[in-house]
Amino acid sequence: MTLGFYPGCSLTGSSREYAESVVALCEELGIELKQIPDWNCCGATAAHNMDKELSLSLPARILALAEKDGMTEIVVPCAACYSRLSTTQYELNQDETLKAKVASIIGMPYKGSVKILNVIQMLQKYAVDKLADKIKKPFDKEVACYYGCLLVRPHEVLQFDRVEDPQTMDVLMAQVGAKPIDWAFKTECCGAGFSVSQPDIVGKLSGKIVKDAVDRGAKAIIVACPMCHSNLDMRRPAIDSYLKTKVDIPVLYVTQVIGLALGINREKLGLPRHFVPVTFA
Amino acid sequence: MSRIGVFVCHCGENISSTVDVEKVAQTAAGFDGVAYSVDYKYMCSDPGQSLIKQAIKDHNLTGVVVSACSPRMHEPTFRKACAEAGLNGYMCEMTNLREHCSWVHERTEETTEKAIDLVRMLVEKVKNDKPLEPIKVPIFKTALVIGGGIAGIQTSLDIANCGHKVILVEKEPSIGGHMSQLSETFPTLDCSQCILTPRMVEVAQHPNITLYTYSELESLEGYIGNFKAKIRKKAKSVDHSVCTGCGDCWTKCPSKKIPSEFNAGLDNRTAIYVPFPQAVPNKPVIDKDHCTYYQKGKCRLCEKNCKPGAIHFDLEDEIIEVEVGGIVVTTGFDVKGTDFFPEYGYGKYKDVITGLQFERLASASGPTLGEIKRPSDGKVPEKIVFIACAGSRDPAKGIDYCSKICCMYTAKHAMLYQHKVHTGKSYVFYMDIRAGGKNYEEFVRRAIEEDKVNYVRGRVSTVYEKNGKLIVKGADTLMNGQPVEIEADMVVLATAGVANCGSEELAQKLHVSYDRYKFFAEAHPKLKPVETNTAGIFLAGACQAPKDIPETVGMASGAAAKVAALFSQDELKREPLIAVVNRQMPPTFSSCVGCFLCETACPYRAIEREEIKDRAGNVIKTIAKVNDGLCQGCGTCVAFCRTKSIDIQGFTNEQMYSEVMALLND
Amino acid sequence: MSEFEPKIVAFVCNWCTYAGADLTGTSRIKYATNVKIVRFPCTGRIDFMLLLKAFGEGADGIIISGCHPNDCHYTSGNFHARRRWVMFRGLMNFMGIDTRRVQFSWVSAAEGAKWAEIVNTTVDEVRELGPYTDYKKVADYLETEVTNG
Amino acid sequence: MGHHQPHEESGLAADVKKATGVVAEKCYQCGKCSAGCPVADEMDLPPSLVMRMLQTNQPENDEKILRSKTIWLCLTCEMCIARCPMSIDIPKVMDFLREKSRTEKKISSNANDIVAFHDSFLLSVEKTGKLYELGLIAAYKLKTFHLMQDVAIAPAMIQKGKLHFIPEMVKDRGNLSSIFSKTIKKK
Ligand SMILES: Cc1cc2nc3c(=O)[nH]c(=O)nc-3n(C[C@H](O)[C@H](O)[C@H](O)COP(=O)(O)OP(=O)(O)OC[C@H]3O[C@@H](n4cnc5c(N)ncnc54)[C@H](O)[C@@H]3O)c2cc1C
Ligand SMILES: Cc1cc2nc3c(=O)[nH]c(=O)nc-3n(C[C@H](O)[C@H](O)[C@H](O)COP(=O)(O)OP(=O)(O)OC[C@H]3O[C@@H](n4cnc5c(N)ncnc54)[C@H](O)[C@@H]3O)c2cc1C
Ligand code: SF4
Ligand code: SF4
Ligand code: SF4
Ligand code: SF4
Ligand code: SF4
Ligand code: SF4
Ligand code: SF4
Ligand code: SF4
Repeated sequence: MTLGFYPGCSLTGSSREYAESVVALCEELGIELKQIPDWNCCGATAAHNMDKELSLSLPARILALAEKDGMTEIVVPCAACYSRLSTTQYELNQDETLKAKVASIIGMPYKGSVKILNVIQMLQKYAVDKLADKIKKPFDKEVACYYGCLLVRPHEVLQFDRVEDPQTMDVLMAQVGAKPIDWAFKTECCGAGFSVSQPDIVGKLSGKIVKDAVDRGAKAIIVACPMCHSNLDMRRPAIDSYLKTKVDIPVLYVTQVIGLALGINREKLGLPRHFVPVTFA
Repeated sequence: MSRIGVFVCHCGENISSTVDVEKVAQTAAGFDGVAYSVDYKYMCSDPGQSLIKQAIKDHNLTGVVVSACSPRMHEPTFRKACAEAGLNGYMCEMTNLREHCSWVHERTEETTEKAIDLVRMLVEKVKNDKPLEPIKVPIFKTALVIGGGIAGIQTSLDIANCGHKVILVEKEPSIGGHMSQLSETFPTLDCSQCILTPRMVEVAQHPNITLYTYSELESLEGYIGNFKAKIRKKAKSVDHSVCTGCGDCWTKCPSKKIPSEFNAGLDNRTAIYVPFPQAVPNKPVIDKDHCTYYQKGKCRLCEKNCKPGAIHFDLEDEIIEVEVGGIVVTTGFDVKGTDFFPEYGYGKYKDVITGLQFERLASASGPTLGEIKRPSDGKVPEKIVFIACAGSRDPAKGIDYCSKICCMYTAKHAMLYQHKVHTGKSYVFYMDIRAGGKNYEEFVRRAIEEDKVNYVRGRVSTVYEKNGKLIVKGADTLMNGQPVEIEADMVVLATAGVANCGSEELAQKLHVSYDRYKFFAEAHPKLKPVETNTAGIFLAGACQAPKDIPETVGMASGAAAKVAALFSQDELKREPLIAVVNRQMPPTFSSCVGCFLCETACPYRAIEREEIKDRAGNVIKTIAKVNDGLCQGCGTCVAFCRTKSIDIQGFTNEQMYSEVMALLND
Repeated sequence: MSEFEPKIVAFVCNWCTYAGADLTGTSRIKYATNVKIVRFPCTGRIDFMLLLKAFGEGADGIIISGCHPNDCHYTSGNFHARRRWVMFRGLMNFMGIDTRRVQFSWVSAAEGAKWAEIVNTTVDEVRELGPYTDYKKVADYLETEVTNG
Repeated sequence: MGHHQPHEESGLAADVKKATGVVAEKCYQCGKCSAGCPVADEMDLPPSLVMRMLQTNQPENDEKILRSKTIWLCLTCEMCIARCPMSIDIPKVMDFLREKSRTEKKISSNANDIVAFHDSFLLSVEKTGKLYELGLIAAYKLKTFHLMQDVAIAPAMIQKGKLHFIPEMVKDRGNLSSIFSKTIKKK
């Protein structure tokens, strides 16, 4: 089976390991990923903060290219890209005039019909029933599933799980043998796009998240978003300085955890690229 | 041939100063069918009335038009006078020469002309009048009260004390409702049970009250004065006439893990149980859904232990039929649980409780004997947070309206907490304090000033558990929205008061309306607060909207007075100004074609269906029939009927058309 | 005849507008003599054929008035009336009847002054429109098409 | 006579309503948004206060909002709307306010870093079609003179293969620059 694939910028740079683990896992599961030709950046928080039409046009171009290539379903592992693409599709589907305007800005026809899946949705749809048979080494650790903002909100657009205390990732983790803990910061914001411009805020917000996970006995934090990952993993100095202590809990992508359980090797999953060393497996 | 009398009143000078009354009387004398016409100074006075009576006799009048003041003032007076003279009262009509003519116009020719027109209209109407008899409906002087909370208890006692029979139906094993669960009550802080229990006992012992607990209304037919109600008495599995209430059964029952409804889930009860020690009746029932014997076919320990032999597992539901004249609905309300508010803990933190649970904690008869201890570990909370409007005034997740009672009970809870835990600290997060009632504001001020409850104006965003504490994240909007975080030991949510889950179904059984929140609808928000739109069915208490005890009791007595007023007559005499469906000779029977547009139009569900059968019993035709107990005479059906088969007595098509024609053809 | 004086019929409900008009009287508020009231139990009772009849018989204008929405003595009669009026107005327009000659309003038992105002403005408006001479056409149509149809 | 004359609406609240459909009057000042906002304590105007100021319809308050740091601090995390009892879409309002603040050149000086980052980010996207992270950081440093920031991280990133030295490029760059000139560059 082949699915369209939008890696997004982070997955080609600072979050390469996410892309690597997604690809490795899909390979293992017999899913072929085909990149959208000549894709561009979704604009992320910056476009969204600065100009509404730009923030709609950049994702619209991506979706239009996917349509042009005949894709009906695309996988978008980055939660930020996923949110931007989904919101754009939703907003344009609500407003035909705006849709026409955006189509003229990007200079391409745009229908808005491509189905957008995040990694969790993709796994739920195409992999869940295959997982049990393929597990080689259950990931039997206490994990704190961290959803962040972009996967669950706004609910009316994303229709993903319940807004408070979501469960989908917990269920998935349990399926590969992990023990998801009950904790309070599942959907609190990590500081998102302030990573560079407001590192102190990121240190504080991410610090609270990491601390709660550690306090409640998690051995790893599981994420499905490169922004969450870089804030929780790379920004450890800021986090540690906010918490006034050093915390060494590793942060893993869902795909890495499942990959480990399926026996994929750590290099293929990009684990060595983490700042906080991952000592499992 | 009509022989109409016209009586023109001067009303002192009220009419005659602007209307040439002599001319009106003279002109009227010339109208077709008028046999007698006269003017007089005061028609409503005794001599005036005698004049009319005399004229009826002397001139053999078949109809009377009194041209005087508003019929809203004196129509009954003149109809009565006519009846005394042997003329059917409904053959008398009034022309409103005072309010609608002399008082609103100057003395001009036009004014007198208008008066003449008005008289002509009514003369023509009277020609089409038919003698009518008041409708007499017998009244069955027993009241049915549905719901045994404080509203039902008060209504039942008031009606019973007027000397009428009352049947009180309660779906739970005991009466008492929510009030029996309360600790102390605002604004006086008297003990709820202490004031309620005597009334519960009084209900049980009152010779005029028949109490059916563990029972529900099955169906209802009929109309004011003449309802037939079927009541389902659910099988109790215990013969209460034999049971002594000794308790040997429930102490032995092995099925002990059933969350107690009375204690709002804070502790457990057995399968055979009495809901609380002061229950009325104080005899157990078996909850079949949780009894091991009913579910698995084994146990019967209670039966073994019951010395009098009161337990019978084969008892079945029983349906009885009663006849009642009036009904009072007093089914109360429910409180929303905490589970609909995920950000406050999904009902997953044991120490996040509802206001009702707090009542049980604070109650001397509750699971902690009145000590405030938190459910998780029994510790006395040192810091407690109360969250007002939890689900109320929240279109997004809860309900739009204000639940009205929670501001007050939250103040009470904080106060009770401070009284019981002197070193404790309490916080109330609120949006507005709604304390409109006698001594209510003073009560809230006392909580703040004397008991040092910290009121913070702002809604809480989230509550989560951390190291055995509940972290409450709020904001202080009086400090520009500054975030406030409190580490509490316990959180109490003032969850919304909502309609009972079965209220919609009950409303449909009763044919009464309910609002969009499924509370029962009163007939008029100001002037008929205890009536429903269905004659003979009344409301009291929190089944109409959330309300506190004083209001509930006031309303209950009001409803009882309405029932007593209804029962003060032997027959209900009603104006015959109601709709009728015409009847004709066979084979037509009626011009009604059975479209039942009238049925859809009638706001009172007064249109029934009547089958016309031949001798062999085959249905030839189904036509509309008006239930004269239900019809209020609005006439909506008449306007709807395309075949002009239904008409309203006193305002028939003939009458209305003749008025219009008389008016326009002078 | 100096000026045209329109003939206006008012169909009013017993509970609100009739009582309101009583209050106009009690308050001695003056208004034009042109309007004559026909009392109905409720505006819901008003059969709109009666309007045609009235125009057919020579009315120049008609007022229909009852309780305010939600205040209907019979809970919903006035809503029915209102709804039917909307439909009927279409029919009247179709038949070429000038619907400006029909004034629909709400007057409660407490609105004596409002009643006088409605009477006076309606009289002025209808006077402005002139005598209603098209009625014959309508009446004929009514005879042949509507009542028999 | 009980009829409300629809009065001419003007001011920031009216603009917000027109652009986002959010009606400021609906906010009953419960404060739940401020209570849950992760950055409320850093803001000069917590979100509920922004809503209140919009309600006042005072030009000086409108001005304060557009010049606030708050609008730039909002992370669009959507926590506020997820919990607002009146379903008021504050993030959408913030989007609008930011754009307005930018086009009217009222950006708070306290938000310079944040805006500089967004600018650098978009510059990279405009030039390459994708995000060139190394270029972004360089451009940001030049704009803000935060020259030393993240010097500790960069080598590690390079070592872990997380930073490219050569930007990846979208092929159809003409299309990209046309998108920019039709949108953000227009104003
Ligand atoms: C936490 C809390 C604290 C409160 N504190 C105070 C206070 O301090 N002071 C105060 O004045 N008020 C207080 N109140 C309000 C008070 O509880 C109500 O005013 C009162 O209970 C209303 O009485 P009721 O009889 O109308 O309804 P309920 O008490 O709800 O009684 C209704 C009865 O009808 C029965 N029933 C329901 N449906 C049916 C059916 N279909 N057939 C037969 N029976 C049925 C129920 O089982 C129940 O017995 C408080 C309320 C709450 C929730
Ligand atoms: C400004 C204002 C606005 C209001 N608006 C509303 C509203 O919109 N909706 C609403 O529901 N309520 C409203 N109310 C409240 C409403 O007016 C009262 O609820 C209502 O009038 C109370 O009726 P009552 O019969 O108890 O008292 P009252 O109306 O005060 O009647 C008492 C009567 O008793 C007579 N009386 C007094 N002493 C004696 C005596 N010793 N002997 C004989 N007769 C005596 C008085 O002359 C009077 O006629 C409003 C009140 C105010 C002040
Ligand atoms: S043991 Fe028998 S008599 Fe005693 S309470 Fe139980 S049922 Fe009644
Ligand atoms: S039979 Fe049922 S009610 Fe009786 S003791 Fe056993 S479980 Fe309890
Ligand atoms: S009574 Fe008070 S706490 Fe209850 S809903 Fe109304 S304002 Fe909120
Ligand atoms: S005194 Fe009147 S205005 Fe003030 S809170 Fe009470 S009801 Fe409202
Ligand atoms: S509307 Fe007329 S014809 Fe139709 S069922 Fe009713 S009475 Fe009969
Ligand atoms: S007059 Fe009114 S209440 Fe009576 S049957 Fe007709 S619609 Fe129903
Ligand atoms: S949560 Fe909503 S209603 Fe409450 S203050 Fe914020 S915007 Fe206003
Ligand atoms: S969207 Fe903005 S204002 Fe709302 S909670 Fe998140 S950061 Fe605060």
